[in-house]
Amino acid sequence: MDFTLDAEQVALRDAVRGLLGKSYDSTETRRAVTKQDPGWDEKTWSQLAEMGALGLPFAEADGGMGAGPVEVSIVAEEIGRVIAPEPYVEAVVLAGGLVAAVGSDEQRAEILGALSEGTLVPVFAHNEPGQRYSESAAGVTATRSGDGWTLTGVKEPVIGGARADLLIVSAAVDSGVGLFLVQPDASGLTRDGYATFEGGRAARIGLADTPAIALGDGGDQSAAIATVIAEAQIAYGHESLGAMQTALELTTEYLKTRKQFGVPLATFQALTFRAADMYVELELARSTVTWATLVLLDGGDALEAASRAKLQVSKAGRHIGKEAIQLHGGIGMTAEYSVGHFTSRLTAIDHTLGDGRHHLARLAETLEDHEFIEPLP
Amino acid sequence: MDFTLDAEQVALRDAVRGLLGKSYDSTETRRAVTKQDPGWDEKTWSQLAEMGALGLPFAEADGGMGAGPVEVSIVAEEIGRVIAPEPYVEAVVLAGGLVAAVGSDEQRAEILGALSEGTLVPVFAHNEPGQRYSESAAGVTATRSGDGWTLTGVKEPVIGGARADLLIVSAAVDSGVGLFLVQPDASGLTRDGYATFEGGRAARIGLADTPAIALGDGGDQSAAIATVIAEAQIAYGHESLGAMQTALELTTEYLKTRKQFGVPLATFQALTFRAADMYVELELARSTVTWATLVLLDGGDALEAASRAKLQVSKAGRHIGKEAIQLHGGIGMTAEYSVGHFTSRLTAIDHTLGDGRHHLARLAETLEDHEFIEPLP
Amino acid sequence: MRLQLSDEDVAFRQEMREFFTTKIPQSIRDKVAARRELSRDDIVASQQAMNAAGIAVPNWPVEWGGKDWTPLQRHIWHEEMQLANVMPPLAFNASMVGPVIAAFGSQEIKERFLAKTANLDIWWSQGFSEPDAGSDLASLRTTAVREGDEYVVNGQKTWTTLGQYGDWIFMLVRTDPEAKKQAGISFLLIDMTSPGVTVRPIELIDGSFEVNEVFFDNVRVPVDNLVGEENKGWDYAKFLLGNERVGVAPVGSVKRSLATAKEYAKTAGPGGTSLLDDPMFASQFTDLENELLALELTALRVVAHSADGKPHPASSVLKLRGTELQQAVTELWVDMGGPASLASGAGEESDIPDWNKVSTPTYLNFRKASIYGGSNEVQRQIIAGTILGLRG
Amino acid sequence: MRLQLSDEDVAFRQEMREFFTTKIPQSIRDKVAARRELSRDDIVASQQAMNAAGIAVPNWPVEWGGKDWTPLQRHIWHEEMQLANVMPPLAFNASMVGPVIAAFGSQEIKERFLAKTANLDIWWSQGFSEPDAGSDLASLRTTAVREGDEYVVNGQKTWTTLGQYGDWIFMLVRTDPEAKKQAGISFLLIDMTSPGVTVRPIELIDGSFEVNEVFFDNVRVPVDNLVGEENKGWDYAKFLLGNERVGVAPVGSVKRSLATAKEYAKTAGPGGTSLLDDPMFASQFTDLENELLALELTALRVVAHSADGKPHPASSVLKLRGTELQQAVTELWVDMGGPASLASGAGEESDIPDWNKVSTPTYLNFRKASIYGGSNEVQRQIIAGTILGLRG
Repeated sequence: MDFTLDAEQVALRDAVRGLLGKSYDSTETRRAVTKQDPGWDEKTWSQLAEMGALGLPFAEADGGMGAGPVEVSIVAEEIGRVIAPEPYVEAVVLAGGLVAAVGSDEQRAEILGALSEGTLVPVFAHNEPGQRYSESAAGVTATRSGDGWTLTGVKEPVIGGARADLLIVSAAVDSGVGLFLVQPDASGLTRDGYATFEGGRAARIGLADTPAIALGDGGDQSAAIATVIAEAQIAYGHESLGAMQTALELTTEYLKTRKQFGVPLATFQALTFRAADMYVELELARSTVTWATLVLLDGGDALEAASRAKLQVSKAGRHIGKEAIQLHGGIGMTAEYSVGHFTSRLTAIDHTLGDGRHHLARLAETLEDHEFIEPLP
Repeated sequence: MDFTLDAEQVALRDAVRGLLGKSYDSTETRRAVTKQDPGWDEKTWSQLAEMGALGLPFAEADGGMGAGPVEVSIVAEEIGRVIAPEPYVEAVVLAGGLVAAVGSDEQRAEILGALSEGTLVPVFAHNEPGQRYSESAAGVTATRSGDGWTLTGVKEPVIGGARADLLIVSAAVDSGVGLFLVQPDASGLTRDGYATFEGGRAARIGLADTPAIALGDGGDQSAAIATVIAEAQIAYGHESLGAMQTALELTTEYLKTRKQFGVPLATFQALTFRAADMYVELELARSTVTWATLVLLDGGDALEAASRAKLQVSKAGRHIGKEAIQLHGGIGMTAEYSVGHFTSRLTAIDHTLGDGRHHLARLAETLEDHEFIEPLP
Repeated sequence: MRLQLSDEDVAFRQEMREFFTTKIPQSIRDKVAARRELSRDDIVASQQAMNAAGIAVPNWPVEWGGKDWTPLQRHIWHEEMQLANVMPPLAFNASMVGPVIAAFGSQEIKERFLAKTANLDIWWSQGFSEPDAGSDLASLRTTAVREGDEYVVNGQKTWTTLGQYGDWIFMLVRTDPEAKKQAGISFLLIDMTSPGVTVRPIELIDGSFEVNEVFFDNVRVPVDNLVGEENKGWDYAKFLLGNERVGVAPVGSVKRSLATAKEYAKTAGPGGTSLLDDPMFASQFTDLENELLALELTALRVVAHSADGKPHPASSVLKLRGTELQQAVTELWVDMGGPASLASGAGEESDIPDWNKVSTPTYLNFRKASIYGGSNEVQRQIIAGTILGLRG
Repeated sequence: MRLQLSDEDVAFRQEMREFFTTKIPQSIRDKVAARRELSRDDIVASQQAMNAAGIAVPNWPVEWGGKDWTPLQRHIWHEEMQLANVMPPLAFNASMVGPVIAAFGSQEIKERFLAKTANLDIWWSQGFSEPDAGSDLASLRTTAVREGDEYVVNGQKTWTTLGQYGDWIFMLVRTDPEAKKQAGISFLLIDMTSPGVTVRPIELIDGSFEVNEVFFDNVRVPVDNLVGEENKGWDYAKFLLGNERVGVAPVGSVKRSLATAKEYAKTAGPGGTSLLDDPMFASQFTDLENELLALELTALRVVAHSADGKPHPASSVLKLRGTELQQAVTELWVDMGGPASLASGAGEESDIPDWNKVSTPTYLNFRKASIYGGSNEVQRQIIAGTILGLRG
């Protein structure tokens, strides 16, 4: 059992931190980027590719770096520290992860290679209107058509869907839920993109007899989808850790420097004690999320680990996001100041791939399966 | 709509407060009383009777005072202010209430007259081991026997059961749940009394072919039981209000006078803000409980009002009980000091006739019956 | 003690309910129900409809358009308005500057302003807060230096809500720089079209523009625009802030919002199922309803005890818990939406229901509720100090 | 990064599990499981069994019976003990006075005390807190005045846990009345059978007697009983309190308690049904399990980073959250019982299960957890000040 990064991992962290710290050196810089489509900075994306960050989890044979969940978690956490809007978890962990999990040799080499090089951004089109956090697909059906398939239905909100170079669409097949590759310019496909409240982007993807190619064998991919979603949930957990860390740092810095009634706010114990409670929440979430990544590394129960991490992060993120604004006072409400954006981003992540309530319910179903939780195998 | 006591009610409050303030002028006095059986002071009970407090809710024809729920609430709240151990809610509101609700003319006159005079203490034997807060009776069955009945089964914990002069026992009858009068010295009856953690008394009542007389007609009394229990729940709410009020007063007084690091504790905003939160909880609970009593007065939905009051009091009582001890520090843990006894009593009341969780679940069942709650008819 | 309203008050409640549900344009009320932003015209139209009926400023002296209502009637008026999805009269006019002018202004200044203020012909902005002051209002630095018949005003105000719509602004300015903090402050009215007044909107974290910075660069203001006496402004401000705390609990609007959420919840589950069948959601709704009941009843108790129009100290309870519940309900809306709550910017072509689109911006926006108008920390201080006597 | 324990640590864990579940008398472990009070003999028997195996005081220097374990091994030792319902070695001996004597005592004093301390042949009490001091430990007033080869001790200590069993007491006493607060304090060992020592038990709100007042009336103490140097006691006390914060999170025992509660819950519903079928109970169990997991993992992180035996500042997180969860679980037990939780005094003839009888006294008793041993307010102060750098 070891919770520390090795030298190579520290180097990766520092490199990513250096890069993103330059790209997003101020709230103003980030706002300028998120105000324009695609909502993120293509140059930063290329630089992440050059550094090898986009290919981290993929096999070298597929054009990746052959690293693992710990390296991914390092990048995600740095993304969170500056709430960089680049779709790292969406493209690499989620879409890339599905390709790596079920794609044919050819599909893997082609898609993951281009993704790793930064020349292709795939996203997973999975959410459906009115289905909340369902992991199945009810609103899009796949029909065989010659050698390929056609898809019909609606996916929304699809994060990063408007800018994506390739859509990986989940759809109902006879045997369960299949995965399909769809080109954005395919016939019958409409996409309407829009901004999300935290500066991100999402889209409605309409499909009408839209030609598609099966990712993998065209059969039921429910198990792979569940596992990859779990990996993304855990990576989002790290993104949230980064964001919570910065939100706490901004808050403590503010309490130290801001004066009211002639003295620094840090004089008021009622405020500093609340900062202490934020720290407690952050550290407990950090423990759980880091553990979840180690469970992935160890080949343990990804779904359980992801739910545990997401639940803890949901609670911590809400607590820290709210308190960070409240302890700042009015300035925390303004878009020109940084802290509110962290709260926004934490809120967005919370409602992506299941909030705390959803994961609590999921975990409750397995409550009687164990006497108590043994975190170390 | 009027939330103020009239002159007569103020006079009643002052009289009860005067009496109980003398009976329980210190923690030491109360401890001396609760250490000895029956766990309360017979003299104080007689004085309450002389003052008319025990007969308040009963018709004058039955030997009572012909007053109503507001007057009962006043006494209950004063009981709570000094956490007097006399079984006011148990004997008057609960047991007396059942007799008033379903007893024959004769039974009412006989029992309520003696209760009002302080010469007879009846209690309601209703709880059954392993049945939690059930309002039905499963563990005791009633069988016809000549003109009367016999009862068999176990009731526990029966609050005040060891000292009681008369037991009103709920038991399963063909048509539902019946009510029966049982003499403590009846054949086949065993009672084993014991102290409860807050200084009260309870008992196991064993019944084996024990002769009993039906209270009322021997038929199903479920509706009356539910209503009288609701009245008792609301009265307990007032008892809790009194206890919470004193717990808060003790706490603020302590913060004002106790010094640490050379300054009064009231200097520490982290503590005074928590006292403020206690006040908020108390006032919100006070509003709900008082409203519930007015719903009784108005003939409204007693069960709903009682659940709303009990839920609010459960939350407030836990919060205030815990914080009162915590803000005191070590001294709050000691039996020689007062505040912990208030926390104990609040805990006991919470778990009598349904805690907050129980009432929340009950209210959730009616969630879709209304658009929103309209408190004023 | 009595639960029932008097016959008179029942009739009054009926009258108000009738008025608000029939005399305020349905289109505006629908916008409020859908939690969409109201335009300036919408707000003016609402208030003018009320003013035409003589019920826009019931808290003012009768001779200036007020009503001789009991505190309970004023409460009923306020609740029924919110339950009917009607925007209350603009607080800056109706609850703030109007009562100050009525109480402390000269006859001349009353005549100049009060009728137009009641009818929202003048849209008032509030110029109290300054940068770096936060809750420490009295540390303000905007100066007004007397030169002949004019004050020359220099400085900066901030958090001026809806300042972009403002015709006039009522200000706290420092007229005696030598005096100690609270002394030396005056209450001054300034035409926002005066040369040297600049309004800069501040974007909030939900993307909305509702607060502003207002800059004053050698703005010349006639001394006639002074309310009351010079250097007595702090007293007037305290009077104003006291009024502000009356009716601070947004009971009616939160009740309405929770009721609407409950209605939507019935089909918001996966595939159109009811979220109320999920015991966790059902419990949360039930608990919030009960907390709101407690708040509403507490507001009624406060109303019943606020004799001379002065704020009951328990008003702080209402502000504190009221904003907590308000925020909890906005959070519930977001949770009900699940991933659809991300789709805040979705347009007409989207399949996401409109209520999902506004949920998260509303949630983020209402983080302000526990900060503005006396933060919840200030309310705790008031409770601890004024009610419990806990002073450090 | 790695999840797996090393093979060595897996073997160590197995060894500990084996030991605690087989070598500690079952009757004592059953008492702990049932949350009944242990007798003095039970506690002594437990510790002596551990000491016989050489694992009672692993944190001590090896020459005095300690083990050269890694922090992780010490953590495993502590967790396995609690999971097996084994009472940890008496903290006053093993974690407090022992390490202080080993670190600062003379050779003579080490030889006199350490072996007997490890074996609980001497039962130590702690004489730090005084009335009216609360968290302000350094304001202590008990004096030790040197007279020849003796100190004459006068004063009063309080909150002396299990003082009724104490053979000896380690004390902070003021030896230099002129010095400023923290200076002038010495660390003195006193035989509790000395004339002038009086122990008065304090009843707690759950009816238990576990803390005491200890009075010192001209108690004559040989100067040989001074640990280290005169007037350096505050340094030793800080060292001791630092040790106290290591392993403060009662993770194992709370896990055990929650697991047992879950087991009982399966038949604790009305008529023997399962309370786990009630979604509110199921959610609460699930949430507590998750919070406990987070706590346990945080303890592991702290262990992995506590190099030189010094407490990691995040230890305060463990104490703070650990006691919160401990209290939450005791409350859950009470809630599970419903009205049966009233029956605390019920005897053998009662039909109420034993676990219901102890639930509420335990709940009330554990209100102490957030007060004693550095209250949760003190922990928040440490986090805000030491970790976040927020100093008023």
